Amino acid sequence: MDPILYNKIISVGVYGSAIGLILIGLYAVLVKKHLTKIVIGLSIIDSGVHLLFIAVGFIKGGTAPIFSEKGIELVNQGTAMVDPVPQALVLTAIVIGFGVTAVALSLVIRLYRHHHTARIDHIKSLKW
Amino acid sequence: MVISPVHYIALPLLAAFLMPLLAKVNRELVRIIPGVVLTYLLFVSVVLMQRVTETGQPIIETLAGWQAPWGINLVFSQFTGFLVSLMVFMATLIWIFSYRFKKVDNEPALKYYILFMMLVTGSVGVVLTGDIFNMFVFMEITAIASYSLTSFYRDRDGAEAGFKYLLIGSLASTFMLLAILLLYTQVGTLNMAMIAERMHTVPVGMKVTILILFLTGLGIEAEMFPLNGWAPDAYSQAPSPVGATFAALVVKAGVYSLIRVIFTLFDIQGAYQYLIIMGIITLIIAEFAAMKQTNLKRMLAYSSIGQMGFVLIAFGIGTKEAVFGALFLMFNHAIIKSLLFMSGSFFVYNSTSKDINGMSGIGKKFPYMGFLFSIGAFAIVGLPPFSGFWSKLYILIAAADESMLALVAIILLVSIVEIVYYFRVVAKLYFGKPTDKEVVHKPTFGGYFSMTVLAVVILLVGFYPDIITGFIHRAADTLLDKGAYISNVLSMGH
Amino acid sequence: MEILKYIGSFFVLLGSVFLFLGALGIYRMPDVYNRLQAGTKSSTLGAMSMLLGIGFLQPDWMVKMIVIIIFIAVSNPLSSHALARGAYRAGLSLFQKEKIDAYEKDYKSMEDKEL
Amino acid sequence: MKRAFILLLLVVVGWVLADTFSQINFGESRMGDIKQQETVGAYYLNNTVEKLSVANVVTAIVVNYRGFDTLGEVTVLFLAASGLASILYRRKKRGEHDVMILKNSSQLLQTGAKLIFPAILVLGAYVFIHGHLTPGGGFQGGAIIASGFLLMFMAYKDYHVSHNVLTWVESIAGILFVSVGIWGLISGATFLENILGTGTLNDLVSGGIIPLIYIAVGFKVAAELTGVLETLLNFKTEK
Amino acid sequence: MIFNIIFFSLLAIIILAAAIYAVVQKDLLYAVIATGVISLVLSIYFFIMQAPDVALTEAAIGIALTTIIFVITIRNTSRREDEIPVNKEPDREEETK
Amino acid sequence: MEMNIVLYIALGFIGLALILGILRFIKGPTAADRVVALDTMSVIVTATLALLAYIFQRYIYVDVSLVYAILGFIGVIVLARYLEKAL
Repeated sequence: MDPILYNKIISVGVYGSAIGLILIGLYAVLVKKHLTKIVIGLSIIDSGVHLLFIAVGFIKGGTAPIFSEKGIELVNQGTAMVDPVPQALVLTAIVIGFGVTAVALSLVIRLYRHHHTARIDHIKSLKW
Repeated sequence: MVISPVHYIALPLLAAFLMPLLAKVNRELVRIIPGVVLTYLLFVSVVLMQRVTETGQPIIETLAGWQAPWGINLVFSQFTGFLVSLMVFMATLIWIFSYRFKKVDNEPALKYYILFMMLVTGSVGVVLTGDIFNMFVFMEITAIASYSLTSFYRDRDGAEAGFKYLLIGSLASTFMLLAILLLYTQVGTLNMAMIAERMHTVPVGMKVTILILFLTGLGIEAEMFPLNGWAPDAYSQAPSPVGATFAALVVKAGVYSLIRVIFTLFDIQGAYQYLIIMGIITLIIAEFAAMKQTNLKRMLAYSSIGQMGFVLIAFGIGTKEAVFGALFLMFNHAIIKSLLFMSGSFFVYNSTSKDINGMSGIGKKFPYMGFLFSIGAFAIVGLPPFSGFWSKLYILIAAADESMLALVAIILLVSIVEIVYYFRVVAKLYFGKPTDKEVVHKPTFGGYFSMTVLAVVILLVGFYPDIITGFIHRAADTLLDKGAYISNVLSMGH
Repeated sequence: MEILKYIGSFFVLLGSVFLFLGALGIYRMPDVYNRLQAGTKSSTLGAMSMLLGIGFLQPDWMVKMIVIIIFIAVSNPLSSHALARGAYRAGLSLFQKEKIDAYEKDYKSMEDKEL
Repeated sequence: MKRAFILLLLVVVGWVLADTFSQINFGESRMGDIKQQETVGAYYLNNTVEKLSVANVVTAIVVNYRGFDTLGEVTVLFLAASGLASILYRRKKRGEHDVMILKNSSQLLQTGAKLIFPAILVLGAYVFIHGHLTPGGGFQGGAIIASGFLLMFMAYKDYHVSHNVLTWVESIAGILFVSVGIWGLISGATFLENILGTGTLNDLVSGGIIPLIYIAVGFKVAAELTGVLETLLNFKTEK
Repeated sequence: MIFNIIFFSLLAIIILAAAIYAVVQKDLLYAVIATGVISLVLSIYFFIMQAPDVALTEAAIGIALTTIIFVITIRNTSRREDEIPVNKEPDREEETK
Repeated sequence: MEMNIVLYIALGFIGLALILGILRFIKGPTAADRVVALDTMSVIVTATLALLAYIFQRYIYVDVSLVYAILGFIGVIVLARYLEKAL
């Protein structure tokens, strides 16, 4: 099989699922009315973005940037190592995303406690 | 230990981690520690500003021992130093104002002071850092502290405003992450000076996409037009010291990041026009919305958005005078809006409702507070003896110099709107029929003190603008000198 | 060493087949308890033999593989037990027409003791 | 109408993203040859081993090159925990007890949890102590330990972790992290600089302050997440 | 090569199906379980793209911690997306100033 | 990279198993069925990650599989306890 075509298909698969996740999450955030669903949408968007980060850092035939004995051996054989920077950034981003999710859910709980509903079309104190 | 910019971040963090322990020792320490830290930071600001002004060179602090492009660095130039000093000064005053906050309940007080201090640290970090991803991290620190503080009160719709803010804010952070990712793929670095240096190698289409993503992400913190839906709710539902903090610190950090991205990182001319257009739209919509408001805090919030539109316009003109005017306006806005929020929240406490109508005649009951509020109102609309006059004047002159006469006309027109709604409030305060409600909350001594200091600063800058213009001039020069920024930061690495 | 390769390959293959059968089980079985049966038993066996196979293919890894196998052996029955109990208490009925519900009596008596 | 607008927006966003990422080839190295200039990624890969003796380059970036980010990340988690506690705060009525779980679980689950819990703690400790050698690190280890406590919460009706202990662990770990940074500042280097000897590659004790920081982060994250879980589990809305 | 393509597209189909299911499903508990599935597949993705660190992080929080905070939220709010609102006045606690 | 026919077949079976899992997950019909699907998938993923670690020939990758083996069931227990109305 033509390697260029192969690469195209794989890239469509990976980028496509990442962008698809972003779009699906965005749809949930914009259209859905239930607060928990909106938070689920946010976390799906986050997943998509993290996947994009890793996909961009990936190098074909590369290996993880860890210089264990095996890693050094692989590098000496000429294997490339994937870009470590996006991985490091994603680690930070995942933690931040988790923190935001936790705060968001606690807000949902408090809104439910006040209004006895978690749907934004039933909460009418402020304009949405 | 030499005083260095990293103290701005390290010490508040140390104090924040320490505070839960110290709260077990003594309840009062929870209130005192943030003040001690902020006062020390004020001292740091004075020392560093002096050093920067003497040498004329920015202080570049490397972190973790890695030079500029490889590690993270903090840049304390005349521009960032000016903003940071302003922020720390305002934060100290707000701390004094809110010293007796939540006197009864100790547990929420602990959380409040931790979150407040982190809000300050996050905004300061956004301004100081020289690394784009680090800026994102500090932005998130600011944001999470803001979400929690917005929904701090249980008896208002705080949770709703907080959730709204969170929703918009996390979409913003997603866009910013995407922009950082694309930028990294194009230039292979995260250091802002290095990005600026390599920016010319990026294809134009990609550059525009990245810029748009950045503008969407950062415009939310900076209250730019279609993205500022969170602001009025957050301002009006948050505790009043937090509202003042938003106006004085958080928005400033947002505008800073926007300006840094457009002025330093990118070299696209169209971005400036975009700033002007968005600024005009923001200004007009916000000011007319402010006129329609009946709730005092919402009115102040919309007015704050309008002022940010003003700042964006001034930055968009892009000449040295305009940038000078914009920085001056940022300074003025921080001080005046805090004063308005502080005195306004006091009126809201003591009136029958949050409406402007509810506080009629309250100025007669509290002449001093009414006086302070009037100073703020007169200053923000730009009446001559107050500080707000000068910034407006400089921006108008700058616009006229660039022969943007339509812009001048719009600004003047909007100023009239501004005058109308602020004067309406002031008139209501003095000439309205007093309601017979008992005085519930007298302001604390700290409240009086910080408001008086702010009013004095307004009058002082109004009569002698020279005491501040020197700093602002140098700050504007530093901001516009992109080459110097790059060479200063990167020369550390070679 | 060749022989280890063959043993390992066999176990990996066996494991994958069992994993597949487990998944087929949860797809084809009629009610939740049967699915639980298929899903957890078969897939536990599958995962364990696959890990064992990898241990044979790469003898240095054997220790860690056995650790994982022990973990799976302890944790999987726990989760399936908790799930079956949860499903039962959530009120899901059994599939058969003439039910033989041996758990019912125990459950009733347990309710009193609140075990 | 509104839905059509949203769909249009989604199409535009999707198209822009697809168009942009089609210019970024998947699986292609972008590190060595961007406009003949070295990227930070390549620099880290080429220099970490000799300068820091840390096997895991991602750890080296997270803790050392970009250690300031990690400080911020820890702060974010700390803020999330504080913010969550302040959002869900309510004064307890007199005589009100913490009720986390309504029913006890089965004997089997209790025994199993008792059996697995130490293993989870050991695994968490393993992950954050070996952060510089293998995948994982402080955050992951802390999250694993918190999951272990979650298992105990699920298994036992009255399982509590003392709030005091959590506060102490959290604060001391946080102070340790910042102090390691300030230590560098005091000893004349920069904030968070690796001032200890780095040792030899792939040793357990290597990489200077990196394992130290990861241990602090691990304890802090574990305490924070456990605290978050406890706060959330304690909160009940009456329906 | 063909095999790789098939495997990747299987993963893409699974993750997108789980995501769509999470958004479309009216029962929020099912949506939460679907986020668990997303996290599982995501971690395979990370693993294949040679990011074991990230895969480990996703494993550590995606499977247990995210699930529990969502489940607690559902416990404290409503489980159905199309819940019927209880017609009660907003319930406010008094505040100490 | 170590690829031979056995590994291809194994991966193929695993892919099919994942597809069947997601199908059962979507079909339901009850919550417990979906949790069963999640449980099975997490076991499958545990094994898959170990297999992939073997394919990539990196010993350190096995840690991820270890973490899944020990944490995968906690999420299921949480859901089960919720179904039991104990939470």
